[in-house]
Amino acid sequence: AGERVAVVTPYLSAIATAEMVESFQQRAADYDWTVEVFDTAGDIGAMASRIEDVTTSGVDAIVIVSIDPAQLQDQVDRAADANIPIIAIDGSLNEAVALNVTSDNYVLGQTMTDYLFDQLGGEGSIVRLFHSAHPGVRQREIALDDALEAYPGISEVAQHYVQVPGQIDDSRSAMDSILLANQHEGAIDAVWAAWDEPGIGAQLALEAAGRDGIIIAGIDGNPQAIELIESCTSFVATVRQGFSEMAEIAAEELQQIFDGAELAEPERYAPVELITRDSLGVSCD
Amino acid sequence: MPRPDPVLALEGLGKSFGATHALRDVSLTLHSGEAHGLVGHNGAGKSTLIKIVAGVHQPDIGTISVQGVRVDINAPVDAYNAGIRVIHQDAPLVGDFDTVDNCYLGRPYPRRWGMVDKSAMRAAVAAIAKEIAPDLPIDRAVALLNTSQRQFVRLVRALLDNGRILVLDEPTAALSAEESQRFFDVLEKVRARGTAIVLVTHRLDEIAAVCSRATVLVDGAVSGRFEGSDLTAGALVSAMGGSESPEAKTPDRTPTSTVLELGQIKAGGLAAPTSLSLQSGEIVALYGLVGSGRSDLLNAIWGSEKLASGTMTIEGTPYRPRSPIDAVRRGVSYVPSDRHRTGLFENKSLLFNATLPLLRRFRMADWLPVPNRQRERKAFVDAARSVGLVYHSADQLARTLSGGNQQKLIFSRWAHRRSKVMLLDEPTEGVDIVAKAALRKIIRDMAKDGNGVLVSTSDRDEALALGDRILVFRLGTIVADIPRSQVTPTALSTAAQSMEIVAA
Amino acid sequence: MTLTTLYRYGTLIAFFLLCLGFALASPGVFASQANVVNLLQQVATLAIVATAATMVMTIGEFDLSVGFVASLSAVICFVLFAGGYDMTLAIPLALLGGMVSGTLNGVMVSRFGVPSFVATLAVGTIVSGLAFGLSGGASLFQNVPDAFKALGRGAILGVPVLALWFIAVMAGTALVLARTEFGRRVQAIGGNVVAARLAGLPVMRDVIVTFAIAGGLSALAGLLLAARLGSVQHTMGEPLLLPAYAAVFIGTTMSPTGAPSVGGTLLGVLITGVLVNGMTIMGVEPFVQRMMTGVIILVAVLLRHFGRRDP
Amino acid sequence: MTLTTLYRYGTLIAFFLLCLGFALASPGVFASQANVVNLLQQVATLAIVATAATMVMTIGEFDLSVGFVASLSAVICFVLFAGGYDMTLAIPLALLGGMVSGTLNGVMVSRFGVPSFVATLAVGTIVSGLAFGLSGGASLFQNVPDAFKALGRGAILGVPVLALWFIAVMAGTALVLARTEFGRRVQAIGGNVVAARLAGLPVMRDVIVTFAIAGGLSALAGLLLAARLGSVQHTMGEPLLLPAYAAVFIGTTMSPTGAPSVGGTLLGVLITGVLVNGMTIMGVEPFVQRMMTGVIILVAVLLRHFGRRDP
Ligand SMILES: Nc1ncnc2c1ncn2[C@@H]1O[C@H](COP(=O)(O)OP(=O)(O)OP(=O)(O)O)[C@@H](O)[C@H]1O
Ligand SMILES: Nc1ncnc2c1ncn2[C@@H]1O[C@H](COP(=O)(O)OP(=O)(O)OP(=O)(O)O)[C@@H](O)[C@H]1O
Ligand SMILES: [Mg+2]
Ligand SMILES: [Mg+2]
Repeated sequence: AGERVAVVTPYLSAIATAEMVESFQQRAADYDWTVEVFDTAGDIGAMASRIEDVTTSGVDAIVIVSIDPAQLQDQVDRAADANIPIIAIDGSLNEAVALNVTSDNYVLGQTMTDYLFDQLGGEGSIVRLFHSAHPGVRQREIALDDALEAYPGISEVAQHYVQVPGQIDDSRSAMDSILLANQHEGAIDAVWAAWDEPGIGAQLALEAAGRDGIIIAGIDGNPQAIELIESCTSFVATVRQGFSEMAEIAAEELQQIFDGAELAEPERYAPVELITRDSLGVSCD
Repeated sequence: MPRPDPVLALEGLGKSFGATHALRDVSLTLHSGEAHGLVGHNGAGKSTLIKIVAGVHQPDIGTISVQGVRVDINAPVDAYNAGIRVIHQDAPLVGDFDTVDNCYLGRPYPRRWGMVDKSAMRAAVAAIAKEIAPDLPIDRAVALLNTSQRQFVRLVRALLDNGRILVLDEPTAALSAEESQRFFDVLEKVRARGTAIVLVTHRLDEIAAVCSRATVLVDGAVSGRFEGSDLTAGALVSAMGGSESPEAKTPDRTPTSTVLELGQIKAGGLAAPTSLSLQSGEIVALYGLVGSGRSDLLNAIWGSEKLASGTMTIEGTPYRPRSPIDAVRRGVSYVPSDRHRTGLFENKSLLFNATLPLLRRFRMADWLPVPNRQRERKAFVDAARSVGLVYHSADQLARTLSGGNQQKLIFSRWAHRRSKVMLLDEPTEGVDIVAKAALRKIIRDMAKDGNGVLVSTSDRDEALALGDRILVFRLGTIVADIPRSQVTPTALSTAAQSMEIVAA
Repeated sequence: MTLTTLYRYGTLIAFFLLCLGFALASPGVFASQANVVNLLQQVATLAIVATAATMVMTIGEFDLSVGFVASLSAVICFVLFAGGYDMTLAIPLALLGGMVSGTLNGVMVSRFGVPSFVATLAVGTIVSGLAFGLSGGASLFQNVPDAFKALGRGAILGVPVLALWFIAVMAGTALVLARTEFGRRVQAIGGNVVAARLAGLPVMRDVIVTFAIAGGLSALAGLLLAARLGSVQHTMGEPLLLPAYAAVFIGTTMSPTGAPSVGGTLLGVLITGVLVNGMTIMGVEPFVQRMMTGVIILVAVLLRHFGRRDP
Repeated sequence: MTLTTLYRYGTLIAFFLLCLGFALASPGVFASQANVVNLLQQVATLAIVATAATMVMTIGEFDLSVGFVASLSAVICFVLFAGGYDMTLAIPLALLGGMVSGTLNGVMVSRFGVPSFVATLAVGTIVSGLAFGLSGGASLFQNVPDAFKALGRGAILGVPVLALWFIAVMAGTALVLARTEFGRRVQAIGGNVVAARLAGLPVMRDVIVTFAIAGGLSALAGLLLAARLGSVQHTMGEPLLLPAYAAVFIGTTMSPTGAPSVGGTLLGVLITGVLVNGMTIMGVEPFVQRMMTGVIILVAVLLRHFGRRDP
């Protein structure tokens, strides 16, 4: 007890990241650690700087959230050299990192895509809302690409690169236009959203245009998305990442490190959970 | 018989800016229907006094009374409410606004349905403009008006709503003798109606002609008061600490060789093809009303205005500058008019200003475009001496110099080389009488060194004092070429003015 | 019509050509009524923020806090909703938040002479920290009254509500600038601040009021965006900053003196809006879309500037 | 030392107070040698981009493309690495990309008179689209030679390499501005462009060269950032834009005439750098950190501006 733990992330503005950090802080309170949180508002260079800073200030552990440690290799190496244990939440495996707790983004993408394609009966046209600058999100797109090869009956009619921040408004406006460009009944059957927020934007556009027969699926288990699924909108599915579970695993394992124990494995996966109307127990007929 | 309370009484005014005592213990009284002249060298404190009356500055000490009642003028609004109307030196106007909007700036607007009533505004402005400047295009953005038109805009504004006191800071500095006359004709009418006037000018003959009393400032303090028959230009000069020796004229000389020859050139505001030849050692004065095309001619020679047609030669070889860079290379030098806007780098040092266009001359080595600081500094000191610049450090900012010295600073730019052709546009505008004499001597010296000098001026006396020949411009054409032997003030005015001011 | 007139309206002509091009390239889609409605809704918040920027630029200053202020007001409103308060409290407080930030900007700039770029960026940073803190970094969407959402959705007599908002704001601002004493003063300050001061205008007060209005308009834009989307993130207003100024500057090319104007800004907003909308309809690839946006803006303003005489 | 002198150096004094405060609040940490090394590395890329911004502001213009150009050059370099090319080709091409973008900015502004705000934003948008397209939107980190990484890492004689880079760039730029003919001309153009033209200076050429240099410096900053991180995203340079101008404007408060200067910019960069670094060491909460950043920048420039007489 009494250890200082620094939590550093470039994406605290993202809901999911905030949730992980929040859960981690709660567990840390149980262990009686002092937690300091740093956000660099999307700036990777600044993220590197903050890791240097907390290394210098001699924290007892560093937790990096929502970033691949390879993007800051030098800084994490130096922290490791200074014998500061580093834990990545939602990152990747790395020499310098003691543990990576994550959900497999490829699996997330696969789970969602399979459900969506299944709903379509293996036939139909989809719209892709994506943002490949984020390495995790990109993994989900790769899962989609693979699925598109496996399902020749499914084709992509349009795609949109979502601007961040402002993602909901941006995807809504894009979806407005895409709907108009594909007006006839059955031109679009589904929207594949790389995460939930663009899906929420698409839902708003569908609502405004009064278009039926199009379904939307996203990833993250964003509470607003779950509410939309519950209330029988076009939003039909999301895959909940175990964000708080990840944070809890990270905290438990970190306590192990503080206790001087060896970690059993360098990577741990949190469970993923497909959320649909069925799983929520609602029926929309 | 005791006179009634003065309409404006200033008592014991003092004002310092840091270490500069701009005004010390200045008192002045002004009665209605009276025009009072205020003179003094550049930096004597005239504008400071006026800014205090206008509410721009607050005095450190002293009082102001209007019609016998003490007033505190803490802001321009207070001056306005006390009936004081001011035309500041170089008074800024809003360029995007037309005359009507400029006139109403800071004045109560007429309204209709809560919105400003532009047609009522226009009617009020048009009524005044009709009387004092019938040709003024009051619906045109003032940025598109020429210097004299803008001065009349300021006058219309000052006369818009019956002020009791009219304060004018060098209103005619940029006007020709003929335009000044028109300006003063209006003032005389206003004065006759009972308005009190304070007039600041460097043209002492204007004071003698227009004012019944005058006050002379030297270094912020009153050094003399004159009225009635005591009020002569000569008396004013001696109170300013100068001597009234009649200004030396350019000696007669015989022309040597032609340096610049213009053949049928057309450019910018030149209405007709213009030809002209300039000898080395000769000073040719270009005189005319504002907007008559003199500046455009100089700019065409300097390469900053595109030549539409015609030929130019320098010392016999063809010359067709694409930009001022070519002009500099061919030995042409240029002093632009309006030093604040187009001449000076006010926030840069004297050294910076003086060496900029010929910086290449001070290179450490031919291949190294880095000025050698010692050589540069020495060149500055020499150039400053040759133009008689008064300064305390080469590193002081140009804006800290008085107007006359700023003008000398611009002259000093070209003093470290031998030019062939000097182009001077309004070289002594707004410069006090002592500095003016000094500048004219510099110009004569430049000619003596073998330059051909073209001087554009709106100041008739200057044209007469400097020119070996005087070319009179009107509406973009040369209408007269008068050699010095035949020149008289009346002949000049007649030639310049035989048609009215350029209409829009 | 002379060549000069053609050039003078170069930017406007570019806009029409752009619309024509998209209409021909996507028959029945770009030029459809439904798409016009979309477009008007899509540009609404940007148009309002750009109007705020236009006001501040009219006095010759910058306001970099507009996007942050939009976020803050949306956060204030939705935090109050989440706390169970209703619109009659939430909306006024949200707008007040914007006006207070704007006033702070104005005081820094005109009372203390801080360059507006750094003053408004600093105030914007404070404001964004506040929005972050208030929202706890989470997405807010609880307890939003339907009446509030209606402010940013639906249509009245076929005209989308959002379009009515921005048209009202722009028309109002244009009228204020052109026809009221305050507007005249603001234009004079921007035209020549020394002249304004010498004429006795209350420059400091007017600058503060201008920034306060800009803050209020930014806050309104934030609320409308929130109403349109039904949820709020504390960074949602930030992407509005650069496009707003791009719109204002594109608009300045319509004026012979390069002065900002509400009409010009509207054109700027429409050009950028039409570009994105049209290219999305045509399914242009994202990176090509971005490049084309830059190229077309450049061409639009060049058309205007080719006509100018050399300086 | 009079009160006025105190005010004159208000921003500088604020900086020292800040350092003192952090040093006292975290004994042995903030003021440690290791942390000074950190700080110097952290501010390096921002300092170089801010220097580019300073140059462009010296001629009285804006360059909003600096961050996008930094991204582009990093992307060009890493795409070439990924394609198996080596440093001798990748680095020159990356720098060239930056200089070409800068030249395009300069031509738009000085040859065609497009307002620099819109010209550089449009060019920046094109550049960012290009970076996006080249990178395919993905993170690049393949085949990066160790020699390249060394450009942004490690130390020589105890001084971090990155610090050497930015000190060299800033010292060089300061020297060029103060001591060369080009520098004098650039200052003249910024001081009074009409007078500069009439004094016979090649204004158009100098403006283009200035923008080209700014593009080159931005590209250099992008490369150094890439070397420091070992990986590249096509948006990585964007967060540099606002802080760079914040630094320049904070720096202008050091000059009696409000002119930008390399020294002032360095101070601005250090103030923002120290602020974040110090607050991180002290573990200040993220939203409080953001608010404090705004407040302290405001106080720092206010200290300077309180001393000014009213205009
Ligand atoms: N705002 C100011 N700050 C500092 N010094 C000033 C300021 N205004 C004027 N001065 C100084 O006060 C003195 C008087 O200046 P003022 O402008 O009143 O002279 P002037 O008689 O109007 O000269 P000119 O004939 O050149 O217009 C000068 O030394 C000037 O430099
Ligand atoms: N009434 C007017 N309205 C607009 N422009 C004018 C007007 N009169 C003259 N000009 C412009 O002024 C230029 C000619 O004036 P120029 O400056 O060469 O004359 P000048 O005799 O030197 O007078 P000034 O004392 O004003 O410099 C032309 O380019 C012309 O377009
Ligand atoms: Mg004066
Ligand atoms: Mg002239």
